[in-house]
Amino acid sequence: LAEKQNGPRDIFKLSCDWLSVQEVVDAVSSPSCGAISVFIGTTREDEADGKKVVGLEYEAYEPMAQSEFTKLCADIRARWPSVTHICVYHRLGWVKVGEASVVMAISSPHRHDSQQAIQNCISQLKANVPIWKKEVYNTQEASWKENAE
Amino acid sequence: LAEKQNGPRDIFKLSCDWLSVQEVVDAVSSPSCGAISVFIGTTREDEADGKKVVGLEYEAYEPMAQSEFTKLCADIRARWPSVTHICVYHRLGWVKVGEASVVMAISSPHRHDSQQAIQNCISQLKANVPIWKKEVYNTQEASWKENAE
Amino acid sequence: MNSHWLSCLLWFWSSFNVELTGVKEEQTVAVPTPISSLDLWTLLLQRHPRLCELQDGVVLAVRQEYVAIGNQVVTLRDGDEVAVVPPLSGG
Amino acid sequence: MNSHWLSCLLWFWSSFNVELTGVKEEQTVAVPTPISSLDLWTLLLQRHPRLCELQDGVVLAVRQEYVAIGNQVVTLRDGDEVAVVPPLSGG
Repeated sequence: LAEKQNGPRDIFKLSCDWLSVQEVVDAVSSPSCGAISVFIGTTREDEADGKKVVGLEYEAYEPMAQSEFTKLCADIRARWPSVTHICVYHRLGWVKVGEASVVMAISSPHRHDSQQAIQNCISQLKANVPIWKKEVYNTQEASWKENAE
Repeated sequence: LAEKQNGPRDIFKLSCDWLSVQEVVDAVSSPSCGAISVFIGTTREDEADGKKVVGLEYEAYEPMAQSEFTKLCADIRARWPSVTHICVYHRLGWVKVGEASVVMAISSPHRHDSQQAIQNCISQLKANVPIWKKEVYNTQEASWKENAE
Repeated sequence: MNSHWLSCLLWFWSSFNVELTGVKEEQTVAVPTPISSLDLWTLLLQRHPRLCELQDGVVLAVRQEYVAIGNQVVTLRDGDEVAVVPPLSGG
Repeated sequence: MNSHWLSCLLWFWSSFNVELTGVKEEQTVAVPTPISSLDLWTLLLQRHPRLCELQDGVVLAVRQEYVAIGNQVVTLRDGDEVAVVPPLSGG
């Protein structure tokens, strides 16, 4: 059990509740790590064709999202072997403007590895993890989005 | 006043207390930003010549640290004009193994700017802001450190 | 061709699809196997013509693995999960 | 050379220096001006010989601006703040 607790952790959570940055940071903390890189994606106040975005509605193909996250972690660990813990929380359902839709943290002994890995992590998440968002406007209208990259 | 509150914020704090990641994140949050990048530097469990590091003792040339931070922010804003808010909290005094010595966050509308800026921010902080740390060992001994870069 | 028909669990995981097809899940779709992913997609389009609105960027997921729509041949087993995956927008 | 002596606030901001010099701040150091930063450093070494243990990587800060130790000429004003800055290790 002690070995399991001390080994590398890959933690993925889909949640309809407000995301705690501190909880994600705590999940990757380790006395062997001097660096924790964090990325927070929030719902931006935006306009499209004169309509104001009031929030986003997220949906996931949940079991596949988990398995794609597992692949993503394996890929990161292959590229940056010193990465220690990886934790990604993603919101589902309604996320209003200003709130976090995704909070991710990666720890490593030295900073460059966690910094490069976190950039890769959000890019891979956007490209491969089956999650979708719909922009909801102040006009009651909504439209599904597509990640540009 | 409203203009001041909505304008770009450069926040720097030297503190002897435990650093709250949430507080630093909140300081850079903005409805116009979809991305917040965070870096946390923690005291790593380490050994040197068979002695165990139990903590670090930080000290700063405080007024100059503030003025170097101001220059650092100007440099970041020149390179990444879309950077919105910058917040850096640095511990002083005793920081035991596992605790954060620095927490920094940068917000921007899109993620690449805040991600590149945060890497630059920690590099510049280490190179230019007059702060020093002393490693304290379980043998009661201590030695001043030097940033490698 | 050792082709035969079997039942697949057909999932419409995104509300894109739910809105287009009006269903989230179909239990009893008969599908020939082996089948190219393009033929599989064509078969889905016949059942749910409004899926053609998705067109660009749509892929399939068979047993929770992505399969691009094209010549790739997919061998299905009874009860396999097939999902229609429109362009992702997580993060 | 319009050189004259004046009083400078001499700071030893890092405990490196405090441990080496035994003082954190000296109020009444007389310094000629203009002076090269190397001559200024030499003058400090004469007052506090153990500062030579710092050697590599040490710079000065005059009025809270870094000045490399070398030929650069510094013009001091009465009451200016001069600090000895050993290699940084923040973060």
